[in-house]
Amino acid sequence: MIENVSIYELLTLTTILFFIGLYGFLTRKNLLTMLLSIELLLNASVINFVVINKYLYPDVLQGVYFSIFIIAVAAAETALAISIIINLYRLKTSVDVAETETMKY
Amino acid sequence: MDILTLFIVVPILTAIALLFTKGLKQARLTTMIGMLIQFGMAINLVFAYFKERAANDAIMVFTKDLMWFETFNIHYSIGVDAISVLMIVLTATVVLAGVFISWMLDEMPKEFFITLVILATGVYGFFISIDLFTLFVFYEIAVIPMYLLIGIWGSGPREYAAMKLTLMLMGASAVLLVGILGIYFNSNADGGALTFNILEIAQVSIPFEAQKLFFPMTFIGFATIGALFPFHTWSPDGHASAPTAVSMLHAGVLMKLGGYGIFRVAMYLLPEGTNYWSTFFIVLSVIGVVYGALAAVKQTDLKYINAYSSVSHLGMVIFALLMLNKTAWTGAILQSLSHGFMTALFFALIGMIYGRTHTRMAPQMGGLLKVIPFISMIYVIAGLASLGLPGMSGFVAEMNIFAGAFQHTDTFHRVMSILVISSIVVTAVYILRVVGVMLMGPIPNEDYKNLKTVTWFERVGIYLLLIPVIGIGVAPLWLSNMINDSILPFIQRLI
Amino acid sequence: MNFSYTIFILIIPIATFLLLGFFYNRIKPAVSGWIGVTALSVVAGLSYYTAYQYFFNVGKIDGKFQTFFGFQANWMNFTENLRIDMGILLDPISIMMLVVVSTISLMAHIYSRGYMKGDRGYTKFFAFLSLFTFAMMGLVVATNLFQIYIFWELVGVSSYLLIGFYYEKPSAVAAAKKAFIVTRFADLGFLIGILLMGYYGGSFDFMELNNPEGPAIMNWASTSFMGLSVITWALILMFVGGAGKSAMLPFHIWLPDAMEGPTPVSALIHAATMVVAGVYLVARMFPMFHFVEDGFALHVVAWVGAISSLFAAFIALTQKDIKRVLAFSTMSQIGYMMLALGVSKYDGHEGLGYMASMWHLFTHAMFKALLFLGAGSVIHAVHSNYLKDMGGLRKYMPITNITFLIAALSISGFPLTAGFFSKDEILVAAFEHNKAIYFITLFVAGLTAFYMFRLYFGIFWGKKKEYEHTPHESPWSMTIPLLFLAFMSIATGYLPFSEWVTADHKALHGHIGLFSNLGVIHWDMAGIAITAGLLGIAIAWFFYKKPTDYPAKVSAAFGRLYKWAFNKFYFDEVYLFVTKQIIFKRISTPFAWFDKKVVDGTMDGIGNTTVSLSKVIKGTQSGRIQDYAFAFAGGVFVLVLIVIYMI
Amino acid sequence: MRNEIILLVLILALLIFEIFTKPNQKKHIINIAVGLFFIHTVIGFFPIGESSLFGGSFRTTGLIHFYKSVLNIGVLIILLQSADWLRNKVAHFNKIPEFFILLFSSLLGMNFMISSGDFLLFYLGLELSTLPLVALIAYDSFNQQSTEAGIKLILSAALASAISLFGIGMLYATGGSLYFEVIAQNLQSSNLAILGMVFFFSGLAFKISLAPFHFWTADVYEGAPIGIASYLSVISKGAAIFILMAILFSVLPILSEAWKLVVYILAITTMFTGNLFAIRQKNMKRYLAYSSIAQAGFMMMGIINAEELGVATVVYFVLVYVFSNLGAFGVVQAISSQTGKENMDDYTGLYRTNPKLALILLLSLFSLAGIPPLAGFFGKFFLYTAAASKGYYLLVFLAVVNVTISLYYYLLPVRVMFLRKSDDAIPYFKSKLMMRAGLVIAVLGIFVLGLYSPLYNYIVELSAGVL
Repeated sequence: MIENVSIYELLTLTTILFFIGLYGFLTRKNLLTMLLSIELLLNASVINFVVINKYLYPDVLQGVYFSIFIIAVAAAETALAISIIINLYRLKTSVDVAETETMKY
Repeated sequence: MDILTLFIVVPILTAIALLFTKGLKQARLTTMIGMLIQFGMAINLVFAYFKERAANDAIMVFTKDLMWFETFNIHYSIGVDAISVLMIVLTATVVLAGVFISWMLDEMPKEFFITLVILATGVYGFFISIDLFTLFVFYEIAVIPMYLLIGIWGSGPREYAAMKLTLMLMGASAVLLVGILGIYFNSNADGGALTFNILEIAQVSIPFEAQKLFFPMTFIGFATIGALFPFHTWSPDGHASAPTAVSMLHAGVLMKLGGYGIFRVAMYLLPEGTNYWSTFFIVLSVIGVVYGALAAVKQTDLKYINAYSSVSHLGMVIFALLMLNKTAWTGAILQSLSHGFMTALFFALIGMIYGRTHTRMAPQMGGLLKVIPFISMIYVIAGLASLGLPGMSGFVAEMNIFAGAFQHTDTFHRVMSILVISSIVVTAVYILRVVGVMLMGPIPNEDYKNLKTVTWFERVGIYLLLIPVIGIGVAPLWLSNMINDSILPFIQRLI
Repeated sequence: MNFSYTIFILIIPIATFLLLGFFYNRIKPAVSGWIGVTALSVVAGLSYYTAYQYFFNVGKIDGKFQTFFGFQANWMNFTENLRIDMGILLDPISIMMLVVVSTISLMAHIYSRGYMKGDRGYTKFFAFLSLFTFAMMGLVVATNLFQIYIFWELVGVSSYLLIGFYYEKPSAVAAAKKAFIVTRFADLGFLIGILLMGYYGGSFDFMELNNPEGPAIMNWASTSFMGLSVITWALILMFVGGAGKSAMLPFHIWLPDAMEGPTPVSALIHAATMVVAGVYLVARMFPMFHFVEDGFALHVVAWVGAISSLFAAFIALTQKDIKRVLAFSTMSQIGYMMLALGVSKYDGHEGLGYMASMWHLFTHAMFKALLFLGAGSVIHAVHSNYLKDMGGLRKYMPITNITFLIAALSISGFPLTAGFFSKDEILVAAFEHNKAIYFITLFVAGLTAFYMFRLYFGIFWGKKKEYEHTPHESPWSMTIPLLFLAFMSIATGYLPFSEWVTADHKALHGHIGLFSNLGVIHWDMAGIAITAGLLGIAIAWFFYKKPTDYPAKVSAAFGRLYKWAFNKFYFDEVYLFVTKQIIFKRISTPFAWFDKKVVDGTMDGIGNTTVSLSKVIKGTQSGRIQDYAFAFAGGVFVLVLIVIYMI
Repeated sequence: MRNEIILLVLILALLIFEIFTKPNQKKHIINIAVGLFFIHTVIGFFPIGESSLFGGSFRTTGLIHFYKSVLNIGVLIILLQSADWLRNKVAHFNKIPEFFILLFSSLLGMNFMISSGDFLLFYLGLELSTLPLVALIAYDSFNQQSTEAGIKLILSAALASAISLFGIGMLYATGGSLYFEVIAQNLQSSNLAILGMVFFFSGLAFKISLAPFHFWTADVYEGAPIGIASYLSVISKGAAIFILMAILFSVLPILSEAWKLVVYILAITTMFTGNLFAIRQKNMKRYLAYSSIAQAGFMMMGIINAEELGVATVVYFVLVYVFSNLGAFGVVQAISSQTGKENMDDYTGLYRTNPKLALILLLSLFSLAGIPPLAGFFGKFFLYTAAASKGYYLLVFLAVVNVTISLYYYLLPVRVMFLRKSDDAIPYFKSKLMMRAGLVIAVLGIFVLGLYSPLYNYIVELSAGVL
């Protein structure tokens, strides 16, 4: 609970964060920045959970724990993604998303 | 094992036995034995049926019922009445004849016969089913082998034809499926157990709204394989490309599933829907009859002529069914039988002619009466049967249809009946045109003088099909009585 | 009297057909000829015996000829009431027809043994003849409309097979096809008529339908269509079928072409027996024709008959092929029979036309068969059908000459020949009931005499031709039938026909029957007819006995009329136009096109559209992750919008 | 929990094996792993009582246990079919054990996901199943397509799980808990709940590859090793369907009107998308990918029933689909590992050289197309019944239209294999024992499952009372 800050403001923040992340994911050309955008998306959720937990259901810390797990999983995800991106870099010497368009239609 | 299940088991066993054969000789011998047994069983069934019928006046006899999927109340439920018995005899005859006609098939014979036998299994199963689900299952089993049969052993644009045929028929069957589901879910409006059993569904009355909705689906589903205009276009291409035995089986038997299904399922279970839609479908069927005949006039390829002629003849079956009276229905069944034997005969002959002259274009041939008199004479006879000459089966059937159609006194039915009757003249035109061009006249090609005469297996095939054509034509009484008895419960539901 | 043996009249020919048909390549020609002749002799014997029994012994009860059934079996049922039987009905006209058919058929058989000698299809020919005989016999003894229709069709098909007997000749094939299709087209009317009759008359059975007090006749007015009773329509439609078989206008076009068949066939089928089936049908249904709606349908019959006879006579004047002349003459004579029926009434003396028609049918069968067989004999000798290749044959072929002359006299109504008696009865009947038709008939009588003698003089007199092969008389197998029929062409005139064959089955006072009632001959009527006939003969004598240029002048004088008549009033062309240009080109071709392009095209189109749709949307799978992500996010939002606003 | 523990033990054992074997002996791990997994599968057949652990986070019921057995069978078949490929193509990378470890981990994730009783375990299971798969997809690190597929999947999956998480957050907000049971009790229908449901749904829709969340599918299948592609198409899809059903039916019944509409729309878009795209495909893997998308659309028809009948039909269909699809993938795998050919045109004339393979492919495709008497027909028919019983006749009608379209492309390989002849057809070869065993099991399943009704009755029994 933060003084003078209602849940609406926080949720607006997370929503904005969510859309920024989405926007980033849709527009960035670099795979790494796309990955960063994903983090933004995840962070929006994480904050969501914490906020909901804190403001609405403060008795049980479900949301908080969930957010910790999300952070952990996100780390694993990022690690895996980066390793594959590195592999791509090794093959194509580029981390541009345009390099991943050979398979289509 | 009961007398009907054997009809499914024997072909399956034949197919399994075929797996272990090598070469043409073993394959055809195995198939022949299997199908001969089947034929014998079919003949036996007729006698058994009469005997059973004398003691048992249920709608279906030899019934057997096994639970299959309890959740949906799906049963393996079988039984026959006179109509199915006759259809089974038709199937057994045509299949056996088909085996003889394919006696010299040299490309992958084993596979050919296996596929053929599977197809036959489906047809038998269809005719003995009382349960809509099994009926549908067997229907599809009967249709799908056509793809391989036409695609592998066919000629001409076989891939196209096979694909078209399969897609149209399976598409229709998909529509039919919706209809069947509709029937199923309305099969017990009062809240009892839903059922697929035809006889049980016939006991309840399905709500009118549902009948109105599902009748056309069921009808079109079946009518497509019965070559109802405008869903007939698979048939000319399919027949033209199919190998001989397959054309025989297809035109002779498979297309009959349509009329049979309409009769047994669409009309029987959805009587009010039938009345509601009958005008519309009568118009379609009449268009089919006239249009098929007229289109046949223009064709030069023998198989196309026959295919369009089938459209016309089977249009008559559907027309007759829609006339909703006993006479016309008897005619419809007789026409199914008659057309089955006759068209199979026709296709067999076309196959033989093609095998000798290597062309199916009527204008390229001539004077065949002189060089292959036996085949040519039978062709003339088949042609005469096709145009409804008295003494042949077609006449009996057509007369019943016309007589039935004339029982309606309103102008609409009258006009439609007269249009249908007119088609017999057109039939005469295209049949005689072919006979005149192909069998008569001068011989255009010196090679024709050395054509092989008919072989013994071809003779057997021909006689198998010719005898019923003439038999029905000469002495139709017992047959029509037999059919009449079985039609009664069905017609009573409609009037 | 038990007539059940009559079933053999049907069984023997069909058995012969099956025997010869199945073993056509194993039986030697000589043997098969004998088989045919023997079988037919038996059939003829049975027919004569039946006739004798019927007319002289058992047929008449209380002054009225009764109807007997030789055989009856249920063949098929349409409904409980409407059933089709197969049976043998014996009454005066059917027995008369039995005699005609068996006689002519036997003669044709005997004649064919000579005429067809050496032909490849000798056995087949006899088989087909037997088939025809069977079918024709079945037709005449039919007990109900459906049976008659069944055999009607069978006659048609045997006619088809026989016309197309020389199947390697394209013209024969075409002629056979034409004959079958034209008659089948007419049979369509017959069939519809039968069905209508079945449902409004309540039965197919002759006995029930033709009973003047029966429900069918009494209730004719119950339903009507376009101002006429449906029963009348049915009768007219049935007459359409009859007109088709009997080559009445406008279905006559097949008959001249049918002459492509072997000559015995022309004699048997297309002169004596099958072509009169239409007349027989009307006679068979006569009570209905007469009683329903005051005989409206009968008027149609009369006028069609009259016009056809006139029309055919005109054409016969101009034809150059002798068989075609005979064919048109046949058509003309059948017109006579039709009009005689048409003007007839039912009871007593009023039924004179009916009697006359049947009698003429009988005599005509004899002399027309004779004419054809004679023509066949001539053709056999000179190997041509054309009048221009003939002339002066009387020296070479004396028997043919004499018999042909007798037949020609008979058809021209020369006094004391058979044709004289029967034709004059027709004239009397026409005179009594319809003057307009009477004058047509009279005029046609003159024309008939003229064209027959044009033929006769043209063949046997006229210019002396040099023949490459000297023509010689035909063998005995061919001349015996000629002689026999020549005898019949005179003798049948002296039968007491009016006592035997009448509409109401009661004896009737004829006018010119020799043994029955010679005393009351109306010499005024006969005189006019004889004059007309003799006038025709005289003109022919004048024109054709020696080669002259009168014919050319006359035909030039008539100019266009001659040309029209020579071209058979362009009926063939009209039909050809209708079939080729309209049915084939304007209907069938578009139908085939429609099927290929539109119906099939639609089905293919559905498939092709699906495939091209698949090509169109392939761009969405662009391979770019961000596009996918956009679709994902977009999908979510669209779903949210839909769900929230729809619920 | 038995399943998971054994699986975990298996994974650990393999890890140890990996550590203590020399590189040239690692080949043997194939037999060992397959053998062990076979034992695991067999053990899995033994029934297990209902229980729940961790305060309800982890539940086991008969049906859930059955789900796991289905997945086990599928994985077993995949292992059998992949053995050849591992031995021939992967051996020199010296990372065979990794394959098993990762695959089993993923399976473990799925097991957790299926058993989950709250969103936390669900999420963990989901991620545990996805991440090892990504590694497996990018397994062939020298192959650019493989890498590309990996990137596509990880990025898309991350996006999907992020959006899904956002949705879970909303459900948490409205439902007041992460436990399914509590949510089911507390949840009220509101726009926020619907919003959360749709967001959450999209995450699973992504795994099931429902259009428009399906785009990754084709690309990933094409790039992935065939074994993994088949794993994706049956196991991962099956597991996601199972849990989706569980959550929709028992957690969100209050929103059923909303999610039925979603399911309705997605079913239609998915069927059409899958079928229309499949028509054009030349690469067999890609072709099967679209086919599997279309099949997923059909499964939605069972879900829309929203009753026990729906559960039973969907489970049955998935079971059938496992066998049918693995039959098809197996043949593709067999040919690919033998010749490296993966295009449909390469199959020309296959029947004349390799009749058995061609026949198996034919049967599998016919089963997928729903042609009796093969199991696929029964599966589809029951799905139609499930939808029609709720009056969704239009949906059923569209489905049958799609079946017709699908029949067209299912016949395409049949056409090239049977109808055509080719001089350079794939020459005859004899598959290894394991491959054959894999194919035979698949074919047996295709035949037996449909005709032998007690199996279906068993499923019905299991699904009774799950709601």
